[in-house]
Amino acid sequence: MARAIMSDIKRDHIHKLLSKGKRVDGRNWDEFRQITVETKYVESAEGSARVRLGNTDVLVGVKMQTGTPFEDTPDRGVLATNAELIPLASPTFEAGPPDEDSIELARVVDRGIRESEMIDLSALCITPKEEVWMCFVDVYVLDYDGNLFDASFLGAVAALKSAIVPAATFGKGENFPLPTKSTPISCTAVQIENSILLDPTLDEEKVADARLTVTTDENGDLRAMQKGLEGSLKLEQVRKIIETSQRLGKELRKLVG
Amino acid sequence: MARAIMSDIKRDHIHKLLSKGKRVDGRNWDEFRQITVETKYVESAEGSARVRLGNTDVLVGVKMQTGTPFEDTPDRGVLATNAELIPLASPTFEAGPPDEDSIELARVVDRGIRESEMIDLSALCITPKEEVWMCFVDVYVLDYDGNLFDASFLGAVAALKSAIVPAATFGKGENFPLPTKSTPISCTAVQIENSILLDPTLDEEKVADARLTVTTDENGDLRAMQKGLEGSLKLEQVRKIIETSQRLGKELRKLVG
Amino acid sequence: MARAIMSDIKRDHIHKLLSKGKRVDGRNWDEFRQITVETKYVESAEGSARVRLGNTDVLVGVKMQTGTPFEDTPDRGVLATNAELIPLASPTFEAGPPDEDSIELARVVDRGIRESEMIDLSALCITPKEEVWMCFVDVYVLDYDGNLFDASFLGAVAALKSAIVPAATFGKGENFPLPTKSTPISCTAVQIENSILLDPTLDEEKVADARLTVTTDENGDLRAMQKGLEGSLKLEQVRKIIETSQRLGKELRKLVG
Amino acid sequence: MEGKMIDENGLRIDGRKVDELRPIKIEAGVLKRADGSAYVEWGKNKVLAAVYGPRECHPRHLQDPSKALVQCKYNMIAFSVSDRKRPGPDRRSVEISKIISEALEYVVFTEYFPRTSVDVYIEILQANAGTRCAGLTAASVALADAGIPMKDMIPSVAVGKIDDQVVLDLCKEEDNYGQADLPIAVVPRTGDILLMQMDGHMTLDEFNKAMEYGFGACEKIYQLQKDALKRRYAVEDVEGLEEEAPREQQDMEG
Amino acid sequence: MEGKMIDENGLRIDGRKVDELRPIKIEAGVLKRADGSAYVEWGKNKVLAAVYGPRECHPRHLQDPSKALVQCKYNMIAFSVSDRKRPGPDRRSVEISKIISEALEYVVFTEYFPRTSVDVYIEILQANAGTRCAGLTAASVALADAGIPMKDMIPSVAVGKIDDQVVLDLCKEEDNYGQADLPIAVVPRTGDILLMQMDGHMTLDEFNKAMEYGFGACEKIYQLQKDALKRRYAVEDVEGLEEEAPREQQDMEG
Amino acid sequence: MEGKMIDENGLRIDGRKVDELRPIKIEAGVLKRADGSAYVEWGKNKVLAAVYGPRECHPRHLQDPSKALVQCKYNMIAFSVSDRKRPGPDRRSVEISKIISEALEYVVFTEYFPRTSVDVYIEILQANAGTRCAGLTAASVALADAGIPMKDMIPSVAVGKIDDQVVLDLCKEEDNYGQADLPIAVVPRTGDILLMQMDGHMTLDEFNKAMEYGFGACEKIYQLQKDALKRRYAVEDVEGLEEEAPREQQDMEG
Repeated sequence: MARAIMSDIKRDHIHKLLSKGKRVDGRNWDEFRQITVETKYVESAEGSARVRLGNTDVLVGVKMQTGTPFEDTPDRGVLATNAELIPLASPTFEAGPPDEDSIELARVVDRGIRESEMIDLSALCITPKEEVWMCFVDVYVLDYDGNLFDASFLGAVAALKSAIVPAATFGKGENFPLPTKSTPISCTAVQIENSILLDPTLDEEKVADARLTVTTDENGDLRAMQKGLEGSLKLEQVRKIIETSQRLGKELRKLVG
Repeated sequence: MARAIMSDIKRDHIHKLLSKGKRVDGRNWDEFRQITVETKYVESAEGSARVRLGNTDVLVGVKMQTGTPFEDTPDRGVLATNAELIPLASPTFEAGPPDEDSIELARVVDRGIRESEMIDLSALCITPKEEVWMCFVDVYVLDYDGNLFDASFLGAVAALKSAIVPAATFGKGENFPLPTKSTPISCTAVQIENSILLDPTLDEEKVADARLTVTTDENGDLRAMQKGLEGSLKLEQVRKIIETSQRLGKELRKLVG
Repeated sequence: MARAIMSDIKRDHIHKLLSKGKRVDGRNWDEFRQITVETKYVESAEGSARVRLGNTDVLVGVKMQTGTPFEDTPDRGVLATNAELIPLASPTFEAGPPDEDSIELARVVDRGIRESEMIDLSALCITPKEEVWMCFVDVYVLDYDGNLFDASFLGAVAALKSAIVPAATFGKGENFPLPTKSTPISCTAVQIENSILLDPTLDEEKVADARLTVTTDENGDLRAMQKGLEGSLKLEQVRKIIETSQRLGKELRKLVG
Repeated sequence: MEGKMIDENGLRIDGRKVDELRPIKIEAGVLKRADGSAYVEWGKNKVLAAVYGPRECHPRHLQDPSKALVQCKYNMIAFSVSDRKRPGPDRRSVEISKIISEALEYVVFTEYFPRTSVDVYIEILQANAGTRCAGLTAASVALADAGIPMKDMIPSVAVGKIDDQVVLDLCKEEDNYGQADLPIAVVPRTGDILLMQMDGHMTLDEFNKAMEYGFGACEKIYQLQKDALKRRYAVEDVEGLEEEAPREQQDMEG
Repeated sequence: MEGKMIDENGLRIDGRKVDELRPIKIEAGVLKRADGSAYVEWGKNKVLAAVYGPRECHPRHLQDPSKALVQCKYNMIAFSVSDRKRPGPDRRSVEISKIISEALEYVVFTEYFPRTSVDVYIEILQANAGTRCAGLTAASVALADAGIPMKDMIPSVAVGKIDDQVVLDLCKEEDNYGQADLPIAVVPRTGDILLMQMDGHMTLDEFNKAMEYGFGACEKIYQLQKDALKRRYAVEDVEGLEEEAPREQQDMEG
Repeated sequence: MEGKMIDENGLRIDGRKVDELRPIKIEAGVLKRADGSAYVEWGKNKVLAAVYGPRECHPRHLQDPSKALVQCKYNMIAFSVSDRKRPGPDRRSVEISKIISEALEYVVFTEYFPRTSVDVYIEILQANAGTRCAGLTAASVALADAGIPMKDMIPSVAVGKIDDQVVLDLCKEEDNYGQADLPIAVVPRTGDILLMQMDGHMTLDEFNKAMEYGFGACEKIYQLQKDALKRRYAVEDVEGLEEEAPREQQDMEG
């Protein structure tokens, strides 16, 4: 709960605008900031994407290597997701092992990918029980201006979709594109004094009461959700966020082809 | 040496009573508090026991799995003991890796079990040099009112005696009771201004000069001892504690059948 | 950058003497303190050496065991160097995992040994890709009065030259001396107000602007260098230190025969 | 997804109906040293919660001059699961601790105790699916038992999906083959959702059904929480708590 | 050392001459949150540097009442190299962070900001030999971008040896078969050497040749650093920095 | 337990009698930087102890306003044993550090130096059974060498059991096949037992025999400790220490 302190003036300003149905940067309540997605940004990664969401800047990479499968899934590849809130990205991020914020971020990104069955993990089995492909998704936040959940998720999806399994390097035949089956999209909203705002900036996050991330698939079905912060949401607010996520997901999905 | 601070009034009260040969809770110097032992408390453990010793409350569990033997004991199972002084049990316990108090507790419990040869480790060999049973004893303190050594040891002995080796789960034939050969018992005493008191409460521990734990087997032979705290013991005091432990051990042993 | 604080008086004294071309202990600028090297100091090590350099006291040990080679060097043994600045040696050394000072020390010692190809790592291969000898060099500082780089390096070289590969213990034939091919020597100098001083004491290190360690082989060729501290060196100063190191290296090499 | 988890009579492997909770037993004030505590037995889950505080906040740089911090640590003990769990926090428990802390912070009148910490410890003694909900349910009873001023109690439950049907409160066997898991925490009086997570696959219709089951179950669990406190204390105390809460809540938001 | 790394025309595998740098691109002010930042693309190296401060020094016991601390953290991100690198500092990055901190401390007027810390973060996004030099080059531009008073900028480059020849600025393929590596950092105006490491095998003659190449390259990199700052700010500002620096330096050493 | 460890003449594998100590050499003041130090060679054990303090207590929250803390760290160096020991404290060394700290605290006049820490470092350079006793023996000499006011010196020794016989001061070969191990520390003047551990199998009779051997050996080791200090300092100083101690001790307990 490393919620940074904010000046009362800034807080009042956000509240006052919201009471008139406006946001500080002039966006509509359900409008995302400008997004650019640049894949294959890092050559040393099997897949990578740099995502800029307004002033938020995230770099996601995929590395693959061979390894042993888990005992309870002997014929499926392994997915592992990690997120690093490096101190380069914000004066409030500290060096050291992942804290609760980066762990939550990594786990929410991981669940969205895993539960949407985006990656065909069964196609990542080399020899059942013995050898499978391990797929590491590493999220690095480079510049932090709010809504890390969506920037990171978009980056992870784009990086995975651009990833090449380095079979040749490991003597396992020819390289092939990482087999994916769907393109999940996450949308995050905050509730501030009963207003719902999509894609919050850092300043909006700081004054937010509650946060909800909703991950949907091509059918608009729910694949993952995560509520955060110390405030509450009403059921109708949750429904509104879900429906908005379904709608916006269609647009955002185009960004990652 | 995380000896909690105690009010002078409480300290004086204990000292004054002791000078008249009395204890705060009215017990004799060689009297244990009421003890209850509840085995098979946790189903997910191979063996478990919850021990209440007055207001001290300890939960011990035994988990077993297959593993590789140590190089110098290729035909013997492996015993590992751990103790967790979780912050739920006391305002003085802190979260984090085991500190010196929990390490000492775990090692004294471990020595008592190991040196009394309670577990027939040679019967836990599956294939010499390759595969043996590993037996993890985990002690969790739930409520802390002194004498963790005896409560934990009693719990460990009871949990081990009730444990079933999960051979079927690991494809190693039928389940069988963990083979034990003896029932060691530990008794702990403190010295306070030259008085010897068995089974000290937390308040008594706080004013104690020295502590001695004596673990004996069915024959009354010594199997392990541990002196603690910054004070001293005279040889005659040690002998008195040993003899009392031999005598009380017979009674306590009945609790773990 | 744990540069200890030093009284102004001491600092002025060093500076004043230096301005007259003198050192506090009367040595010439290119003179080492008295050195003693005692090999085979610790029997439990495969090789060991205790080096006293003035009041600096260092103990280095070599342990060897069998292990798996690195993938990119399947037919070569493994060298690993560690340095411990234990709190016994100085009031400024703290307990805990290696800090930046001990890591730098270990890595500079390691580079000197590795880059001079002192150890014939190819002779430490048992079965290519499968089993090789692993050689652990552990440096312990026992008393700290400056110039740990040279004391540690001398100790490491002496320990390695005296080391016996414990083949018999591991069932790999007869014991044999660790095969070495050269005898590298490191010389460390500091720059204080444009004066160059070899083998600085702790007091000299505290007032030094810059430090340079130069490791040379029998031919006087450069094998490793490391500049340290927040000050600068001019190229002619670097050349002077290199040439002095080549010259002094010949003398120091005799100490480790 | 082998075999059917719901039989032709609509009953589940343990005989429950799709919208039926496992048996739940709540006991307040079970520990001596803690300032407040609760024990929850929920099906085969066994959960202990303890509260210490308000007390000095450690580490100090986390102190908030305007309010107390609610710091929850959720932990599974080593032998609470089939494979021994190594002691110490893993990533899962760090995440759960965070979201439970956030939920609890909503109901505690933290502004009464600036610079302090209210520390909540949840220990899962035996785990059988739904432990975070059982833990949060226990934790809010423990907070009340500690006499911490609170707006309300928080009941929590997970709704799941098996055999393409929405079902309440999955047990472990169901969870192993479940298609979705949706833990929530809802304050019945206000409808405030304080915890919500979801993974798996659910349509919007299924989500709505899940909310129907979940909100209903939270009311039942809430009643069990109040009963537990009533058994521990005189009735008027608990009523007093309820009376007082809404007023304070308005103050807060006013 | 298989095959020849330098062909009959004296050209290297990527077509460069022995004393030729890889293409270098420097951009200042690339991050929004940081007080100063720079991006360096150097051959296939991609490096980001950010500066925060002067700000309160943590941990406090490191505070120096007479000056600011320059604390640099050099880090390779997990997918910047062929084999995934586990996040967190390894021994190599601790050493590099130390020597870069020491070099930067020389040029920062640390005595202007007692008790504070100037924190420099270098992230290697893609690594291809010479990352510490690229990182230090980026870091000093980021410091200037942050408006930290500095004596001068620090260019840095590595000289190496392949095929028994001294060559400038090894790329990864050359480095893998290199016979020596000698990273340096030199302030062109003064000839101050602020960073120097070496491993491998070099004669004194080769060292002298390496210094010739290295000093020359540092002048070129220095110009690129200044150009990057000029593109970011009005020209007079950078000139002002240059004018002012020598005077302050004399003050310091006077 | 292969072969006999004690021959027909009652002599052990290294020729010692059952109640005979290994050769012990104690030297005080062997390190320059430490406030006090001692080296003990005990059979094949080589042990170094250093004392720093009384000095500011770190971490601060451990400071005791009524007395100094005695904080001992016992450590085996990596190559002190057959298999290389990874640097850093393991559980065994944490336990030994704790019981040695407790023993030392008894003899130090800690109330003279409130809020401070007396830090004792024991490094086992070469280990051959009985290192905790050799370490404690060295540590109390190092404390005296540091001029720390003490009630008395602490000699320590282990008694063991091999071939069903109680024997003094097991060496490593004996320890490997030993049936019991019983390290103690006894102040000869008062008979105060400050350290006592035991594992293995001993009857009460054997325990009594062990105490007989152990108390006797402690007297001899005590003499060696005093001799070491006498060699280091003028005789009157050590005597002064002895004279003063009992009085202060009475004060303490009065």
